[in-house]
Amino acid sequence: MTDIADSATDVVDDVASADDHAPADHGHDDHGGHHTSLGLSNMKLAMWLFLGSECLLFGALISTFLLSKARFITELVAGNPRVIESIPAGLAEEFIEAGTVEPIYDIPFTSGSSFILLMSSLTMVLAHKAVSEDDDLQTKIWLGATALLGSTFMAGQVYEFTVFYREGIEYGTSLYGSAFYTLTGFHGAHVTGGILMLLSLLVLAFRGKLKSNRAETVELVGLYWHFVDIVWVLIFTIVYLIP
Amino acid sequence: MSTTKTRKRSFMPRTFVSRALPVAGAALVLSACADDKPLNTFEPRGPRAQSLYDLMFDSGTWYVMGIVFVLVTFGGIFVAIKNRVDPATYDPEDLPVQTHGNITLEVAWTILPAVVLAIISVFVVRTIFELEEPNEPGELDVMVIGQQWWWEYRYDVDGDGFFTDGNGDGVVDEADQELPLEIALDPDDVVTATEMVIPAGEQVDLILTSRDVIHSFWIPRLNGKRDTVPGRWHTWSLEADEPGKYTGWCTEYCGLSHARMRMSVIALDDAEFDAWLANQQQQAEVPSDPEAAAGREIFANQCVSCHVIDDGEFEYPENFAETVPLVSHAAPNLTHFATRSTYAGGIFGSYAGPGTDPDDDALDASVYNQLSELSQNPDSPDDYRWNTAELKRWVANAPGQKAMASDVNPDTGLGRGMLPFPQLTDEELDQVVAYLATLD
Amino acid sequence: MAMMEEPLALPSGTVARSRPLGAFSRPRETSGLVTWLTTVDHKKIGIMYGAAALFFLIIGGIAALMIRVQLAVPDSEFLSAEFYNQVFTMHGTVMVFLVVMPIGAAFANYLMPLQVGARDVAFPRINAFSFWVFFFGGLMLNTSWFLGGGADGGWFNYAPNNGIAFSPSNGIDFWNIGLFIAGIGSLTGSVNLITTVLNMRAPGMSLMKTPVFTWMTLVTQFLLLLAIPVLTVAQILLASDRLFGANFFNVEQGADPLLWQHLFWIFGHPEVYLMILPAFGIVSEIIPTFSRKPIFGYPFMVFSGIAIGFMGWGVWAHHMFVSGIGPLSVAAFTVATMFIAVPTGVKILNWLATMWGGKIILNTAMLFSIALVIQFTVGGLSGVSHAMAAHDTQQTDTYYIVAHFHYVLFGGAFFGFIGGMYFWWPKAFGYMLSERIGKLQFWLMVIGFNLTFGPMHILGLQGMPRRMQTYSDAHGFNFWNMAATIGSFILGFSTLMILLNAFVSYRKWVAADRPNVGADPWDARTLEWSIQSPAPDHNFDHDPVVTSLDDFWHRKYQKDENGVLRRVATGDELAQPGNGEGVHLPAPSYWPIVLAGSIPIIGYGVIYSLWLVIPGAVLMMASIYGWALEPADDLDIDDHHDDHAKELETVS
Amino acid sequence: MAEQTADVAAAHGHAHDDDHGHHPTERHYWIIFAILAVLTAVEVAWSYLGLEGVSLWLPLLVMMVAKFILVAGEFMHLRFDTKIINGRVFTWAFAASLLLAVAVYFIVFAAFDTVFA
Ligand code: HEA
Ligand code: HEA
Ligand code: HEC
Ligand code: CUA
Ligand SMILES: [Cu+2]
Repeated sequence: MTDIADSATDVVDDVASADDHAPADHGHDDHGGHHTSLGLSNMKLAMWLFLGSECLLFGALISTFLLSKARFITELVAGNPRVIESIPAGLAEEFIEAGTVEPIYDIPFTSGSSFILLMSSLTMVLAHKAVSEDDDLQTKIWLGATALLGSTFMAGQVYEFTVFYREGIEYGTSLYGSAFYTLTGFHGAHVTGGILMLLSLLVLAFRGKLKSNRAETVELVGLYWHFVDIVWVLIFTIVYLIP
Repeated sequence: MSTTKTRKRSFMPRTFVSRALPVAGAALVLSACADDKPLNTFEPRGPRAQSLYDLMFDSGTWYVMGIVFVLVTFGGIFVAIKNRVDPATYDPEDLPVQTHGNITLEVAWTILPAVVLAIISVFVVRTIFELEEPNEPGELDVMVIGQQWWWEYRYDVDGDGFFTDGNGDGVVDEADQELPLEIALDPDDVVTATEMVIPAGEQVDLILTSRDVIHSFWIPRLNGKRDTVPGRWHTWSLEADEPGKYTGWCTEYCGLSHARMRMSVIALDDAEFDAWLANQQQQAEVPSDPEAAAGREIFANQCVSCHVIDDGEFEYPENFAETVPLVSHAAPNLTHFATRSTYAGGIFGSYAGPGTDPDDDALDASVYNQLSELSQNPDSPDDYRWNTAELKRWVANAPGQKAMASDVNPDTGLGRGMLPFPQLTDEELDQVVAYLATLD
Repeated sequence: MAMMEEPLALPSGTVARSRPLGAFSRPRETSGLVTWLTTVDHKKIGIMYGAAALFFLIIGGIAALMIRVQLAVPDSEFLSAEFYNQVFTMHGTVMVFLVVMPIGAAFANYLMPLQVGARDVAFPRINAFSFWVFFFGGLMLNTSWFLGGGADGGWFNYAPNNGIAFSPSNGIDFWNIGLFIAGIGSLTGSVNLITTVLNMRAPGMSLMKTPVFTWMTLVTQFLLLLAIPVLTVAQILLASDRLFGANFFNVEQGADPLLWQHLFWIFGHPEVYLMILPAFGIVSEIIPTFSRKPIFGYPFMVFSGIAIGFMGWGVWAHHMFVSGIGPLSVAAFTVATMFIAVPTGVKILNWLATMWGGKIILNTAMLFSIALVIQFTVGGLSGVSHAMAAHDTQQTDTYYIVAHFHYVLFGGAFFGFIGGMYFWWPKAFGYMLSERIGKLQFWLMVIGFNLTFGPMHILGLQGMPRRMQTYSDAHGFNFWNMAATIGSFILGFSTLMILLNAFVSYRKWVAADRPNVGADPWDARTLEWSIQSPAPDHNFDHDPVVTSLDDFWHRKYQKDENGVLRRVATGDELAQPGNGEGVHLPAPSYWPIVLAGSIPIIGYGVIYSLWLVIPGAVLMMASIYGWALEPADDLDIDDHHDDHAKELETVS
Repeated sequence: MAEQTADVAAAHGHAHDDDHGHHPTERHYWIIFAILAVLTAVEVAWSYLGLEGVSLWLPLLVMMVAKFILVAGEFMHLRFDTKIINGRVFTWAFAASLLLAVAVYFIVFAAFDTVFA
């Protein structure tokens, strides 16, 4: 906050990316000599604010998941017949034995899809770099790769859902099912939204309209995309790896 | 009832003068209007409620509030009046001194309230932990179960805890508490509803939960409130200095008839309490009087799908007995119904007579145990009488008397509220009520 | 860059080429209803927020009066238990979400861009979208009255009572989805307004030179930005439970109902501060103006506001003192809560210090502000007494709480808002409100307010629980309940007098041939008074250049050679003439309202039939594309597109 | 105003020139990615070691946070926040929200620990 407070201001019109042409700084030099205006892009600022708000959203979802899972396991181990009945008998036995829901996960598989999503962050940032350098071909390649990797991740997600479902974890029957599908489903919805944006960019690129003057658009989509990736980093560790 | 309203004080006694100091105008109004208010938080009748009361007075909270209130209110009004100018004749160039602020002042009025609050919070935190102190081993524990819209109480009479070994692992442990209520509960315990009878002068510990939604258990003159949350066990406690009736109200919004979910605590002296408890442990008798016997017959046909009367004879529906052996599930246990002065969430009185208004606290604890005997003479206006008319209305059409969902779960055959019984004739109703009157 | 609205960069009127979905092509009307439906002007949007809030106030107010009539006497049968529960739930919900929050948004939208010397907010079309989506969400919530009954779970709607098993009618679904939709508006609005404050201030206006109201707007919007998603998650969980059979609050499956309480109050407590902070900002403008002194301790005003916003995140469990969260948590939250009194006290005392030694003009706006200071303090003090958790076990869920929050909400926020209306009315509408009616309204309101809610302190401590459809004679609550009911009618009447005043004063003004009120009728301090009244469409003819806090005032008053402050110019002399030539304004658009309109369709679909979701979704996609393609110059087309794809993320 | 309008297009280019100066090379991104991949691999391996308690989750959490910081700092350019635009506004906006979320939900868990109140 203080940094903001100290930076003298600027941006007169609302055209966000007017980064540097903002009337420079108006003095104020209390803090380590950063003479600046807030010469930020409105859109980028808005995106970061939005991502900040998403932190609270996913925080709540992850917390809900952890809490629900803990309650589910506790009751299962205690022998609550209604909870035991909420999943197939074989699974219940496994869970009780392990004291966690670990047995249902296919860690190698999920590690793979986590890797894929991480990879897509790389391609995303390369796409941004390409577009800011007006490298049309690379732009298309990397955008396409990102969308593809994202879609692969989603395919994996769908596959995992079907596996879970076949194992007998249903959305409506057990607390664990509700929590798991909601958390990962929400993340999946975010990925899907990102893929749609990437495809739109790709269309633009193919119509020759994605040049370096649009680099910020790509960067914004990228920010969103990386954020969704980060969320998965959290989910992967907290949900899958830590029992 | 006991008319001596002595206060037990846990902190340094206040002099009369300082008590009467009119610092907090509101507080005065409150204590001045304190009569005839059965729920009044300013009339503590037990040490817990007293310590809450003291917290506000002895640690000076009300006074601090009063002082800040007076300063800001009268300070604000005073400044506004003193400094006002007439806009019609005011010369805009006649500016006051343009002060911009004063660091010393700012620091002062940041630190001063902080210090005051820090001091107060010491008292508060101490009281918070005091409230959690459990009673001595061997003193009474009662389980309180809220449900829409009445309270069930279980007394751990035999001292073997409230739970059974529900998961069959050979020990009664915390895991059993995780089990659904009707599986985990110990069927040996005494089960009553609506009115909690406790020994006076003894700290009774409560363990609270709920069968459906969140309720809150509150007897204002004995202690603050605590929520009963389904799936959780909370602890709380009550202690009454003197025998008497202390009314309360469910204070967490719990749906349709939340306003009709009341309750009371009847504190008895030790001997009377023991007598009461001994009586509650008895089974009900199968009545010999023909009218009551006919009533019992009707009850066996119509009512045992929900209610329990433990007389060793009733046959309960199969699934009922499986899950809830002789324990009320969805409806109050009526085994000793006639020993209760109120019913249906404490909104109706089972007896008419002096002090039996369900919302009043005037019922004399010394007659409580004998209500059913005192009610023998139906004609004397000063005497206690079985409130037949009201009970008949209740049995005939409970949802008409108290808003409730009265549906039956097709899977379990258990209802969520009481059904209306339009099929019962007036005579049959008389018989049922006569039967209920024998349940003492 | 292109994804944002480019109000100043768009050559208006050159929108010709591509016109997807011709029906909603760029509106050209310059007057009439369509200008309002399609406007992207922050001032019009601000006024619409205000009007919508007043509309909902009538609904919430009628509900309040019904409550009071029911409770006037014991054992009353005016309302059934079932209906009473709906009435108080909807009263609380409507008042909080559809009255106080949008009035705050109204002031923020109208004033903040003017105060920072901007020509509009950062994203004007999103701004319009925010309003419409709030409004439609609110309407949808209120249609529940006609579709099987309103929500009946209380405004904080605790689980598991909010579950399908205990509240099978659709009321709670409407509560859930309606507020969810309105929340989208709050979220987009907050991103928009924060960006505006941070990024669009006039040259020279550093943050420490922005008016206090703008600061409070900033804090408020940050609270919204971060609190809304938490409520959103709670609502998603509830909707999943109710509509799709999930088990988040299903105790039988092991769920813990306290989860709802935590989520709701993590949102709910910041929520109550974001209702009061705009009012704090308003009186921080009014009191200096009419004390003819600068605000006392400006930096402390600012930082205490930030501190309140910040500390507001660490106290939510004070609503759960009896929920059974354990003595340790209770103690921690007690202490945290109590210390919120410190920054709030700083504010109160700084206002008093501003008045101290001032020359006070006691007009209506000032009276309301002073009343806020006093009455809010009463509410704040009862708040501190709730914070004493041990004793709160006696207070909670009684009328003592009801007294507290009406003192802070009505006696605080609402008084501030009405003061603000009197203050800024000439700026917005070009005529003054009658001081005579205003003062009458003020006194009636003070009397009515204190008569309504003062007795509730007593009732509460005497043990009257809240949310009680009825009580009995034996409880001894009769007298003060009757007093409160009488008070509420005085209060209701006096509240409506703002409309009466607007109407009467308008007629007078018209009859007097619309005399010009001038740019600066109050000899005020901030930038919005340096432009004509009513504020011209384009706000500022040219960017004001700011050199100090209260810059406008300092241009009017300067020290002469003897160091004495002299008026060197009047506000009207300094004011910009209001010549908008050469200024390009953001063009109006149908898409915000159409896009916003598509969302409730999906909402109804979720409740009634998933088939209805399809047309809703189609309309939504169409309007996103329409929006994206609208400014038909190529530079823009595609970026808008992404923009909205992203917005949808929040939506979905 | 008009002058700014005219500047819009130029501003885009401008901004990017600026970005250029600070943005890392392609190689750099690949390296970061490699580190991320390795971290992920170690995470997975760690979870297979059969550890329990602190020795299981603490390292996992540390690696998680490391990945988080790498992605946010490098791919989302927060590390260059200072250089591109002064004031670290983005970092502040994001980190504040994130810390708030962590703190708030952490407290929630702390409060849930006491089942027996
Ligand atoms: C505008 C909204 C608003 C505001 C500003 C506040 C402000 C405060 N509130 Fe309030 N509150 C509500 C709206 C608000 N509240 C609502 C709606 C509810 C009920 C929800 C429901 O259950 O339906 C509620 C409920 C509520 C509770 C829960 C009660 C319960 O249900 O049991 C508590 C408990 O601590 C509380 C505390 C406080 C405190 C300490 C403040 C503080 O911020 C107040 C600080 C101000 C002052 C103290 C006055 C000025 C200070 C000085 C002059 C300095 C000197 C003072 C001292 C040394 C004491 N509030
Ligand atoms: C900002 C919020 C706000 C405002 C302004 C008000 C305003 C009022 N409120 Fe309150 N109220 C709440 C927020 C608010 N309220 C909340 C959050 C709750 C908790 C709900 C819950 O428990 O879930 C609550 C609960 C609540 C209760 C407790 C109900 C219960 O617990 O059972 C009561 C009881 O008296 C009450 C009364 C009033 C009154 C008399 C007004 C008056 O001030 C209203 C005055 C205004 C008007 C009356 C408007 C003018 C309109 C007319 C005069 C209509 C006439 C017009 C025609 C007929 C065309 N409110
Ligand atoms: C569908 C279930 C159901 C049936 C059948 C039923 N009851 Fe009830 N009964 C209830 C419930 C539930 C209550 C508690 C209602 C309340 O207080 O809100 C209750 C309360 C009562 C009470 C008051 C008890 C108290 O202490 O509060 C009496 C007496 C009573 N029932 C008698 C009867 C009689 C007699 C019959 C048969 C003719 C009967 N009930 C049949 C469910 C049932
Ligand atoms: Cu039970 Cu309210
Ligand atoms: Cu609060």
